[in-house]
Amino acid sequence: MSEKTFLALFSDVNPAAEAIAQLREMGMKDEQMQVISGIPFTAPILGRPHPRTNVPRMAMGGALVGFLLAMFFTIGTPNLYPVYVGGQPLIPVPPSVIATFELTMLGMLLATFLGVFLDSRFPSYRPMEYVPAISDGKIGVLFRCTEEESSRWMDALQKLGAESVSPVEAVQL
Amino acid sequence: MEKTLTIPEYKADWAEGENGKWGMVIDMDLCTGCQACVAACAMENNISFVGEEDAGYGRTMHWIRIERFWEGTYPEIRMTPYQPILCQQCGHAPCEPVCPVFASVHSQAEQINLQVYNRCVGTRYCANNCPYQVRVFNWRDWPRPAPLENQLNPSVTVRRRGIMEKCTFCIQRIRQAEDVAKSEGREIRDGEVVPACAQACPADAIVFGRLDDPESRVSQLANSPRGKKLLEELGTLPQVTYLLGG
Amino acid sequence: MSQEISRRDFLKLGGLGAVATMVLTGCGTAARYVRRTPYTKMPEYTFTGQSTYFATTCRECPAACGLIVRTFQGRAIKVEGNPNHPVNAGKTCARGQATLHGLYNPDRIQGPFKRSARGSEQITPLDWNAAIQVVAQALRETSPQGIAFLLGMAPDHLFDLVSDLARALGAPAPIRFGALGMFEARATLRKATQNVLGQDGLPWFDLGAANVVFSFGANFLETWLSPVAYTRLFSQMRRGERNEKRGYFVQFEPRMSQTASKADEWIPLRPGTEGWVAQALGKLIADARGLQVAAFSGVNVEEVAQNSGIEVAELQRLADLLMKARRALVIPGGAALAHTNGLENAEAILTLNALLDAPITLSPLSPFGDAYHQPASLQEMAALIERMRRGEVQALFIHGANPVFELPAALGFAEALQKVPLVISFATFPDETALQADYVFPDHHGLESWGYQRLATGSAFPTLSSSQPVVVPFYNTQATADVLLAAAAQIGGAVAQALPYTDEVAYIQARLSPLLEQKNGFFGAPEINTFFAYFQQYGGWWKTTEETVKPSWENAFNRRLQVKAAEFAGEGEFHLLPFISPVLGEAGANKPWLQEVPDPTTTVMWNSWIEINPQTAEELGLQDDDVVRVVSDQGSFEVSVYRYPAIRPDVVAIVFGQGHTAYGRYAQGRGVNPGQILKPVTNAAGDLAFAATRVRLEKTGKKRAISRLESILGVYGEH
Amino acid sequence: MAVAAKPLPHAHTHATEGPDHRESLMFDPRPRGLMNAWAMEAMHETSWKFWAVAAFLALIVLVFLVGAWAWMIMEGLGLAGVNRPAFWGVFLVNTVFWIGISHAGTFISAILRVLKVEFRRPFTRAAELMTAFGLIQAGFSILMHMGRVWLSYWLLPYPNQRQLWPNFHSPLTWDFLAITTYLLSSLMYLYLPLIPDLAMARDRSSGWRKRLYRILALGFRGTEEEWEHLRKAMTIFAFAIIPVMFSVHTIVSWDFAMATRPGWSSTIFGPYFVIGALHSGMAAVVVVLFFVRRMKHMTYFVRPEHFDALGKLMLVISMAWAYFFFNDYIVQWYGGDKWTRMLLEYHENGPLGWMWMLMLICNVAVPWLLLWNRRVRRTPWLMAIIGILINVGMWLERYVIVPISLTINRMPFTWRQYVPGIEIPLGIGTLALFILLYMLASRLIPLVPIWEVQEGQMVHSLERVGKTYVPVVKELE
Repeated sequence: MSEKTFLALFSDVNPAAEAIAQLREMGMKDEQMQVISGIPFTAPILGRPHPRTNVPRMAMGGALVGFLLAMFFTIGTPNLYPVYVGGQPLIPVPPSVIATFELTMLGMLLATFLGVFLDSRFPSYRPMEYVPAISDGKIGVLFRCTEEESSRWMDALQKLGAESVSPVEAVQL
Repeated sequence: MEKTLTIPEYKADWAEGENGKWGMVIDMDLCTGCQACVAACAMENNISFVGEEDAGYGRTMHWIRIERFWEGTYPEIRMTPYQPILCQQCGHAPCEPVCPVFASVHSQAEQINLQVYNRCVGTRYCANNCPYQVRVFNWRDWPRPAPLENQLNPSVTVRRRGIMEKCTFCIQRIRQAEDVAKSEGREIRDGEVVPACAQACPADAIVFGRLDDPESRVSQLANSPRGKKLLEELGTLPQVTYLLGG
Repeated sequence: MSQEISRRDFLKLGGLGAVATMVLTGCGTAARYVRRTPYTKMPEYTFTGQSTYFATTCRECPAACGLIVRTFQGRAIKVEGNPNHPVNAGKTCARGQATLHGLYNPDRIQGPFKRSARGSEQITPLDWNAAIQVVAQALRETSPQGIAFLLGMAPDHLFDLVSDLARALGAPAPIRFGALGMFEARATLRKATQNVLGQDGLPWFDLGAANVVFSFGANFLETWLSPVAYTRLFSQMRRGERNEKRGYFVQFEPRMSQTASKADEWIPLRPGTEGWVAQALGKLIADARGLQVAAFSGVNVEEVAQNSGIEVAELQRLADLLMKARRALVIPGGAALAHTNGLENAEAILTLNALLDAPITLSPLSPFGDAYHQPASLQEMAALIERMRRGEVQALFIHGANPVFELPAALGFAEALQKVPLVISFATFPDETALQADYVFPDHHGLESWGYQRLATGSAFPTLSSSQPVVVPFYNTQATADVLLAAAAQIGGAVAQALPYTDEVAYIQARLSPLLEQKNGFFGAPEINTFFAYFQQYGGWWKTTEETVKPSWENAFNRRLQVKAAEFAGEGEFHLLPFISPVLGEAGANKPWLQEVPDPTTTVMWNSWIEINPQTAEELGLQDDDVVRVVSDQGSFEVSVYRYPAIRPDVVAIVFGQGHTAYGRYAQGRGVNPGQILKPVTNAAGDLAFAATRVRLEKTGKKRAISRLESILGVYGEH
Repeated sequence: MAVAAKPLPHAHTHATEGPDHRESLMFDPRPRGLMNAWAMEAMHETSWKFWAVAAFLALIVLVFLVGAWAWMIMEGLGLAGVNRPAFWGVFLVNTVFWIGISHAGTFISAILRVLKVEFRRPFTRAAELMTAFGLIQAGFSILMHMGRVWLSYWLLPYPNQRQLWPNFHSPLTWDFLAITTYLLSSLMYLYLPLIPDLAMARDRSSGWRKRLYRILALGFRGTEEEWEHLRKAMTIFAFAIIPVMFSVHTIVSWDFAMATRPGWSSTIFGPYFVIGALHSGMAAVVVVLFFVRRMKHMTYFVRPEHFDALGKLMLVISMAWAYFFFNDYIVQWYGGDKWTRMLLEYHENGPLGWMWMLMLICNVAVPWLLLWNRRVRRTPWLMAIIGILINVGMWLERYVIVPISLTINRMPFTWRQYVPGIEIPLGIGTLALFILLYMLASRLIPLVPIWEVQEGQMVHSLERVGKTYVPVVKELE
């Protein structure tokens, strides 16, 4: 049984959200659908399950790594190679706070950035289902179904206000 | 004489008024401003001369300079006593913590302030932070036409451009004397180490020695009621004492 | 791999390499790459990694301080004072320290040569045999009366040798000259001593023993006679080492010199009135003690007060200061003696000591039993110049002196030199005089030389200071003594017999041999070689007992003394006061580090300046660094203004030591030479009255920044 | 046909009876496709004048920056005007200045984003680009300052055979860490919101641009997950980069405040510097926006309302700056410490006292006298001039703080004036490089975040309240 990907394009968010709800009522599973859009819409607007994101967790992890690195620099290295300066203690607390802060933040932000890449599987230069109209602000609903079922979904979507519903091929973006 | 040196770990351990190891006393009543120390220092430490234009622009490399000011106007004019200014070898040196690469560090063994030429990257923060303005920077590779290089002292690194330098209390002489003393199995005698400036001083205004030895000439002079540290109020704990008045 | 690299590729690679090398050498470690080729054969007494120390005598001035030179693998590294030496006791001045910059100066004369024309840089190198030939021929073929030797104030062994040579030849005795002697007015001091005490010799002022010291212009902390020795005594006085209390010091002079800046009081009296002030003080003391002193009796204190600018009450206070002192000392020197009435001034000042039990003695004779041969006064130099001008001098030999630069231009030495058919210079350095010589046969640098030096003054112990080479000669130079001995041998006959020495060392040893008999030296030896070895090792030979001569003041009390008013040459509104640079001395301008050592009082480096009282400058509309033309009736030059707060408004002062037209890259074309505009008037002792010229100042509208170490911001309470 | 960026339902746009809001970008929506086309056009179409200017700037960069710097590396810092006691000179002035400029981008795109200030939308990117390029100039300036720049990597903490690590006591090490953190964060924060616009550009270009944008857009399609990750990340960045920004300029101020020097040792230097940075940064944004606006069709995106809003901000910041300045000044003045008194006297009446005066005129008098006026605020060229003046004033402020304050210290014997030398061509070189980078970036990067503008237009609407219509902003998140 061969499954194909279809794309329904909407101009407005309301018809798109309605269509998604309708499709779900008609028995299409959430996993079968995917919304692509030129501006960010939240899951509640579209009536879609909340996508899972690891970015905040990654950020926390990065912050921890940065913090530990800072601890190594400010406490570890002076102990490894003691050098005394200006009558200050070998491990000066206030300056260490600064280094710790900067490195923690750096770790966190680097991890956040990296998290976007990991979570979104960036960069991916494989062919993907996409039409340039999306970046013109259209909202696309991608769904996968067998060819037999496709006409049913296409008709339903067209009735719900989709500008066009058509099968899409994965193309080189 | 047996001496135990407690090397304090940091500020809290080292109280004000406590003595370091090496120290200097300069009697301003004796200093005649003759500049012998300036020349001797330059000869001993391979200090570059910079030429007229740079010298006039504040780029001289003197590790020791003699300051004097005028007070009043003619005929009630007075010159303040000549005051040789050199690195005060602070116990709490403001120049040290600000160096990002540890080029300016404290010698725990000698209790003086070291400048590691090879480590210096030339941020010049130490010089800004030195309240005594005794650090000098190699703004260029100062010319030293041949055969002047024959005079260079092999015990002292020849510095190049981009590097901060300053008085070292002639650490090469301190080290030499320590080696000799060690090989002879004894302590360094008072007066055995003499930096070039003190050695040359015709008025004998500069006295150098161990501050941690209460018997030494420098200790006794440093405790004189005439003694005053330069910019004492900053709490830098200088190792150089100036004797004021007569 | 490709076997051949095309030329094009090669050039590309080469270019790349050059750039890489440039960058890599440019951006390397902190240490500068210094190339110092090792000696293929290590000089004697050098061990790898070990310093060797040699005792010798400083030749930067004739004070004869003992040095210990640290050498390392055949190179002189550092000059240190000889701790045992009676003059300097281990100390040195800035000039002594910088002597190495003379030794390794890039502009030294590197070998003997003949000049194509006087003043020309075009030279033909000679070898030393030819050079000796030239000297021998000149000595042989010139009539003895046509030979003149002009020597510097050091070294003494050469002076003795040349004296012997001149005697053997029947030529006039050698003449010594040096700018230091000129600016110290040594002849005046000596003459005054002779007149006042009836004794010959230079007085030795034992400051360390005095509580109160009055100095009339004697800049004994700078260059005067034996500055390191006097600084030591000054230090003793200030410490009160021998006198319990800190000594009090008053300096009388129109400009605050470095010495005056150390004084507790600086009294800016009118130039030329020093003698009167001394007389007035003397009269006040004598009156207070009920004494009759002939030298002071004819003085009207009020008149002196008016003339000198010191009020009567002030004079009284100063006189009281002297009287109350347990031991007071009054020193004549410097500019006080450099007036037309300089000799009388010196006598008046010296006589004042008669009332004070002053710690003055006469400097001891040398261990040889003779005195240091004093340099010529200006009058004697003028006589030599006159002989030269008249064509009576056919061959002039110059060593260690630079009269073209040092003498006042108006005396005409340079012109007179043109009348001398043959001029042979033994200069180590291409100075102005060597530039006017037909032949230059360079002597070794002082640190490469043998020799000895007597003390003119500087110690109470009879001392002979020794020189020895601390390094092998760096260039193809030859000891002048050796050249002259070789020439004498070539001449043969009586001359060769009078100088039967194989070389310089043999001559020195022969001269030293009488010392073997002396008993009270700090070392002795049974024979000359051992003695000579010790002599070199310790840096000289001196007696362990003081041998100063006690002065007799009886004569001074009864001697009448009339001090005439000083006369001044020229019409300008300012007295010109030249003073010898405390840092450069007479011949330090060629040493780069000395140029960079700031002048003690003004902190100026690398150039000349004229000192003007700030109030005067304001009246004239002059700012710091403004270039003024200084005009006397002898000429003019342009120099930048330094507003010096401690100088009389009617006096301008200028430093002597710069203004060279030759003398190497560090000296040439730098600053001005006040000698150019000095009127060559003399005092009664024949010394140059260098403070007797009057000048006027003309604005030029130009500005030339003076390099100074001190801040120019806020110096006078302004920004 | 592209879709119009229509407001969300229940909106009453083009309301005839209310005040006309169409002068506001948010109430003047255009089809997304048209806006995309304008953005693309601005990148594509270039006049010969543009390239002539770029070539001229490139030449300046080559001679004044590359050439002069190479010469200085070979010769040493003697070519510059630094001396004793002014060991720091214009290089440090420029460093602080450029770091200050860089604060604007973060301020606009982080603080204003967090505070949901809507007028920020069209120029967040223009400001962020300034941050990135400004920090690059700051980096160059501090490298020029170093005596041995070829060893600058010794500031990096890495294991090495020298058995030495950087000194974490040193404010310069903090500085190094902070600037590195800030530069990296700013670049990442510039890039994240750029991804959708790069995807847009990818969809609309061909040839080398297509290849370039394909790589840079990373395969972004705009799926729910992608947007979610991006939004989360941008929220984290927006919150986290604010303290980083504050720390950077505070630490820069600590380079001075930690020193035992009269005039520098001041506890208020941290906030004073931060406000100063914002002062110059906002002013610089205005100047940049003035030039951006002159590009094709940018009058649509950048409007007088934006200058107006920025003008108000500038006025407030100027007041804050004056407040901190006065705070610093009066404490120093009142303290009456001998050296500080001399320093203040020198600032005001010294030979360079005019700089101090001009600083106050540019930073306080000019904004206070002009920016209260709505008509001035809405005149872009006037605003650009004011922006330039404020930047001159802020540069002078740093000049007063660095070399002029260094002239005066506790050893009056060493006081000496500073006269810049090769710093001037090198400074001009960094300015030229900044402009050049900006010009080149304007050819490669959509200067307006179109998706953010569209999003904004969608959430804005007018709602009838009583007799009139008032703007209403909906929140999508």
